[in-house]
Amino acid sequence: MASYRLNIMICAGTGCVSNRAFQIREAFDKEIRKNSLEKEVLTVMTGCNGFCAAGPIVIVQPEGIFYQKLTVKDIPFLVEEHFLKGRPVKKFMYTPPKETEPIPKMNDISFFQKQVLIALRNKGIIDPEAIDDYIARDGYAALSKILSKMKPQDVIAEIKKSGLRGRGGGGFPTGLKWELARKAEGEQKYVICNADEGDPGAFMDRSIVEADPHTILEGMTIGAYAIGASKGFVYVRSEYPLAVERMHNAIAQSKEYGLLGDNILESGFNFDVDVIQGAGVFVCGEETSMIASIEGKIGEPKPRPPYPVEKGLWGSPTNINNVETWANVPAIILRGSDWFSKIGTKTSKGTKVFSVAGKIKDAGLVEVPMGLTLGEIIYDVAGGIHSDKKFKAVLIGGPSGGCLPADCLGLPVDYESLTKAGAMMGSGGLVVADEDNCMVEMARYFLNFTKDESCGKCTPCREGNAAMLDILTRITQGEGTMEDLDLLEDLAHAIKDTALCGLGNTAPNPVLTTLRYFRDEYIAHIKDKKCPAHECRQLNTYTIDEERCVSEGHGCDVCRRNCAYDAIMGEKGKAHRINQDKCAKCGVCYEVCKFAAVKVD
Amino acid sequence: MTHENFEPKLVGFLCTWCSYTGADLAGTARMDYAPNMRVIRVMCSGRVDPQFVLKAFKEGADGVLISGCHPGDCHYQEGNYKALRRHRLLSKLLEQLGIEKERFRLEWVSAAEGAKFQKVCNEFTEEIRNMGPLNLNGGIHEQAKA
Amino acid sequence: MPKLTLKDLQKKREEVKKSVILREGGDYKAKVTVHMGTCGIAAGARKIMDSLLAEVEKFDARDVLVTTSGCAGLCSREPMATVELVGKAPVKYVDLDAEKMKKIFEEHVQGGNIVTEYALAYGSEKTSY
Amino acid sequence: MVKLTIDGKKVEVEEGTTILQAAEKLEIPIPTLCYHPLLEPYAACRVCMVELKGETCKLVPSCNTKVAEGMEIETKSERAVKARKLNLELIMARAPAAEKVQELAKEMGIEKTRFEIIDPDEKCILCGLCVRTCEEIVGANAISFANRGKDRMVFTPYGEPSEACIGCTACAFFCPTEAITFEDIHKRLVVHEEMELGPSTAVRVPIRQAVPMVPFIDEDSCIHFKTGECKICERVCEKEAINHEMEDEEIEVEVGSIILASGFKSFDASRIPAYGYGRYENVITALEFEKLVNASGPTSGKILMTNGNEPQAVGIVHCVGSRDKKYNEYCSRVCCMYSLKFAHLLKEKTNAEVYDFYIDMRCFGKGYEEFYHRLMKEGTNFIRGRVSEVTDMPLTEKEEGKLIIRVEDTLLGEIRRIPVDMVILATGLEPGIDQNEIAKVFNISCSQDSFFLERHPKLAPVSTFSDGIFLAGACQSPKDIPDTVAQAGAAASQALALADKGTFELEPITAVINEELCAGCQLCVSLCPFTAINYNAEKGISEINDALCKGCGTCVSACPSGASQQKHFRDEQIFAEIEGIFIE
Repeated sequence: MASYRLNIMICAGTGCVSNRAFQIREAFDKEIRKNSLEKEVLTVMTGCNGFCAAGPIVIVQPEGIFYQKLTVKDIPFLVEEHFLKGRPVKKFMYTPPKETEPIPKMNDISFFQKQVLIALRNKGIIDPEAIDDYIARDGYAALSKILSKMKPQDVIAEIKKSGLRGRGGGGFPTGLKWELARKAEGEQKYVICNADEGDPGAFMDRSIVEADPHTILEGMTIGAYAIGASKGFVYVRSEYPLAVERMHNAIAQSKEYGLLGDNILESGFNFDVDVIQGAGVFVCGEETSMIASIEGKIGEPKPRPPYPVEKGLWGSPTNINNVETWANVPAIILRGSDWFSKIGTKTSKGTKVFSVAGKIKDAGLVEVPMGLTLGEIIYDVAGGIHSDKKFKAVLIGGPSGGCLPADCLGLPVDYESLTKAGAMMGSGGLVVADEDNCMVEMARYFLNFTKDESCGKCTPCREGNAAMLDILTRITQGEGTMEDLDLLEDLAHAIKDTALCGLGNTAPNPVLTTLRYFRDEYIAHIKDKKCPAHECRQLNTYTIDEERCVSEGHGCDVCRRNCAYDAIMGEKGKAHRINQDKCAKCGVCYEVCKFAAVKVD
Repeated sequence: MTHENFEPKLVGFLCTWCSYTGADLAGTARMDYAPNMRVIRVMCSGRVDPQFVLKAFKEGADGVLISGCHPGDCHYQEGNYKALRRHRLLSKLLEQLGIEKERFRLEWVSAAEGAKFQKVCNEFTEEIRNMGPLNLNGGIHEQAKA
Repeated sequence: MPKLTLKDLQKKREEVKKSVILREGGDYKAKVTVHMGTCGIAAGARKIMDSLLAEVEKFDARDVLVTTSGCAGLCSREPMATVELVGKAPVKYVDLDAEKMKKIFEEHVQGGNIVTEYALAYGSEKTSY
Repeated sequence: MVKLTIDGKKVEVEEGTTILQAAEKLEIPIPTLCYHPLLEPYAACRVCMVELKGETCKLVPSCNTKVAEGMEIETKSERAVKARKLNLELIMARAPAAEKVQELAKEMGIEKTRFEIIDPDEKCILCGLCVRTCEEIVGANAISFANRGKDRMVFTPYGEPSEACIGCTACAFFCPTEAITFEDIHKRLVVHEEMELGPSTAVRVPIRQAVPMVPFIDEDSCIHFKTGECKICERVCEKEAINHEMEDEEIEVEVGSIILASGFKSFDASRIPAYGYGRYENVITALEFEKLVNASGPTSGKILMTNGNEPQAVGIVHCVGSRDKKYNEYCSRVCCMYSLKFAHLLKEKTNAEVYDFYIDMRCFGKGYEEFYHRLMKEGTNFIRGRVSEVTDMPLTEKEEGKLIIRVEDTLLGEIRRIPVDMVILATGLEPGIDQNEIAKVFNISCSQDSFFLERHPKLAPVSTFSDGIFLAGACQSPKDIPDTVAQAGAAASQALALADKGTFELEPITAVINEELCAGCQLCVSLCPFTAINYNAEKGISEINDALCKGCGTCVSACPSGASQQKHFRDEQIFAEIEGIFIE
């Protein structure tokens, strides 16, 4: 192994890959060869770095210089300037908003400072397709420890002591789950990694699988050893091709090394893992539906009990955990449950990976200790609201979560407090909405998702969600009535109470929380037939400030030409006016008018 | 010697189950037929011993008839098949003794075929009448009688 | 690659650790900068760099940061390199070759005392007024 | 055992019972739609939600939640009722045409659904009973659910008719709202003999009037023999009287005597093309008319033509296939009387004009003649003559669309054309289908019309030539029920008499072998059809077993040494008979 002096860590998460990360790597290699630095400088593709808003991201180690938003044409200059001449290039660095000086080192950027990495400990450092990198980072050390020194019961005790809880959203204590699975009889037992992650706007599991597939395999092997399972499945969405490919690759490599399959590390313990691709069904994220899907049946939930830990896949005890839960296991075993239980709050231990998106400056993937407040995540870590608009709400937990208003920003992020506020931890999707977002529209958007994704088995979810969606659509079109509001609330409670599976129980959450915290917006839509955030176009009225149209825009006539309903009158150079009864309220004139002469009310 | 006023003497061996009952039926049905045949009842046509036929001819019979059940109907399953075999062999033997084959007949008459029995008797009598008396041993009887 | 036992895994870990340490950042006790300006390269800076990297490899000097820089301004004394121990002023060495570089590495970088006969200057140029 | 309280009432049930079953025990009604006791609970309609009190009091589906010690259930809590009503309202919007849902709604006090109705005549409530029946009970897996959310539907693969479907209609049977129905694709209007008289399910009684009225499993239509699944009847039969594994087995029964009562076959009317049976739909045989008139028949007793309306005029034709040289010369004895019965029924049940075509009205039985006179008073038209043809070719419009019966009325001495809507052919009786095989098996002979031959028409009408085998019923000759019953009695008493005697009469005329003369040539042994002779090796002679010897005498005539002699038919005796013939 020639020792290099520079490692160029190129982020190859799906976000950056779609931003031409692979082409950037080729450009780097070409330039490095041109400058004959190939013996000194090594380019390494890594998993998702987390700071997706700044993609494509490259980190030059060992100096830890953070480059962002690179394009292929920047590479030659960068290679020569920094790699050859040793001068880091300022203009590619990250400059925080409202400041002029860029921050060269990654760890000094606010986005990374408050993060504590456990599940994402190897992101940006190892090449996910090289098992050696993982082993170098104490990979499979935890597995060696348990196989040589610990009995299954000790492993379970350690996980219980650590206070680790399910990261899929339910927050069920993992140690207890493993114990139940161990006690259930059945000589063939299974462990499953739930990487279905159907929430729109959530990409944590994808990034973990892409960045560090081995930690999941090691976690599952440890879990299997603890429970006495000999077969495991990683259930990945087919919409994550890169994650599927990397997981297959990781399985092959670990089998080659004897860290998976028969007689692992000569210990006599056998454990094999297969990858199952989800067929694009959101409900298959739910345990029993996933089991049905793996069994080749229609992805449809079964009533519980019996819980999968007693009777799961093909009737045998099955332990299902989320990607992030498995990723935490090796770290806990290696560094001990005391170290882990010190992080987080009294009831929610460890860290949580959030995918922050929506009207946020620094959207991306963050892993923060439990207990951090929502406000800290949004403002300190994610850099606050985009173009400094006013914060309105944050939706946490995807379509099963809830919209929390500004006064919940002080809430610490842990299972109990979020559920109390009406939302839920969920898998960790965090969508920020600002003043331009209409909360009724947001609830409608998520309901539209759950309506399509409902498996259709039980009445409340199949029919109830669709009925709620009709009511919400009517409200956003200004045809809602106050009775609709009461019916909506009754429906939401009934569905939450009587739905058969998690999807149905949590689908009304967006409606219930928006009703609870933003009831005034609903009433505005119903009574005044107005949408405060102007997002429900049907309720907007567009008028032209004729004086400004002439003084600023000199009657540029752009709006008239773009109006598909020829609802705008006026010639070039003169003031224009909108004919209200022809106007379809499509909002195109508002968008094309460069002189803000078109007003929306 | 013309034969018109010659009354042949016939001997008939009838099996109890079919032919004898058939003959009985002909009687109860008031059918009339040639009285020339004298009947001997045997349990089955299989019982008829070739010696009986030879004895009959020796005693002066001009014709001998064996009548049994239709093949397959025999009360004793196979008796009539045995009679059939013996009839074929015995006919050959009789020819060698100078007795025309036609004088020895085998018929199947079932219990319901009263009419058939009537037909057989009449035909057989006519046939023998046309053939004339047997005069087996040079008409010993006639001489003895005379 | 045969199946690993526990011992093999441990041995493998030691072996591959080197390549990852570099990436983990962390503190360094020394930084050696080889000046690779156009004239520096022409004067043989590349050979200096190779021998320096070979030394690092030999001594398994995990805590030495090797970087390059552009032209240091003293074209006549190329190839040059600067050695900067933590907390000490950087020392610039001139007219180097592979041999001298090895010596500097052993005595200064590892040993901690400056090789005066090759050194040109002590301390670093002023960059701001 | 688990103790819990439902609506304040205490109840104790075994482990594993569901809340619904416990409530049923307390006669507390809980609405259900997708639940069926024979199927795994599916818990999809969510109409059976009840409130489970406790620290997290929540609603649970009563159909599949197992009871637990100390549970406190409220079936009528305000929250549970509200949720149930809302779910039902949602179902009403999905399936407005489903009666069961409307009834349930009335019970729960919901008049109208507040939700949008998409398809007003939709009946399917997606309860999955059909799919689960096809999977769990029938085991054919022919249908399943397709699509997700609102467009979920019960479907066959690609919507094509599924080969897996065995057409057992179990799905339609289990469907609570008749969303699945089945129709007989080949419409059969014509009443034919094979029409069953009674229910046509896989487990059924042969006909309603069957004696004994014992159900049987029809292997062709029973699902178990098609897919190996189901066995519902076995599960619900309290007496555990059903065992699908039983097979037909042949058992040998030692009997002293046998009574043959193998019955008759009715004459196949299609053998007379002129009468148009099989060509015209409304020409039916007497047996088919019996089924038409039978209360459990296809028309439950109403006399209808194939197009469903009542006939205006009916013709009954006697002696179809009887008293006819071309078919059966004998008179079938019963047709006249049942034809009169038909005429009477027709007069009684319909106001049709009845024509009866007879040759001689044979009302030989007790009260038969009086019945005939009554018929005449009722106005049945009796026409004496043999019907030559039934045709549908009209000569006048009055005959349009009618069946015309052409007959020579021997009393009027003219040929007449009678237009009728329906013709009943009084088909005669013929020996049973397997008459000859039975005769061969029991070694009895048949009379000319191939009915079994009795030993003697007057002296022994019920016994046959073989001792111990007796005859009863129409297999011996056509007869009606009174005669058959009388003959059956006679045959039974004869059989009993034989059995009662206790001794067994040997044939007096068996053969016997004279030991001195027998040379042991064993010629007779292979000869005897009844294997009554066996060779005695020590003595070196053959011996006859008296019990087996039937006395045919074949062995006697074959014995070269004359050792075998038949009692009463010894050679000397027959020789003497021969000599006796020629003594003048």
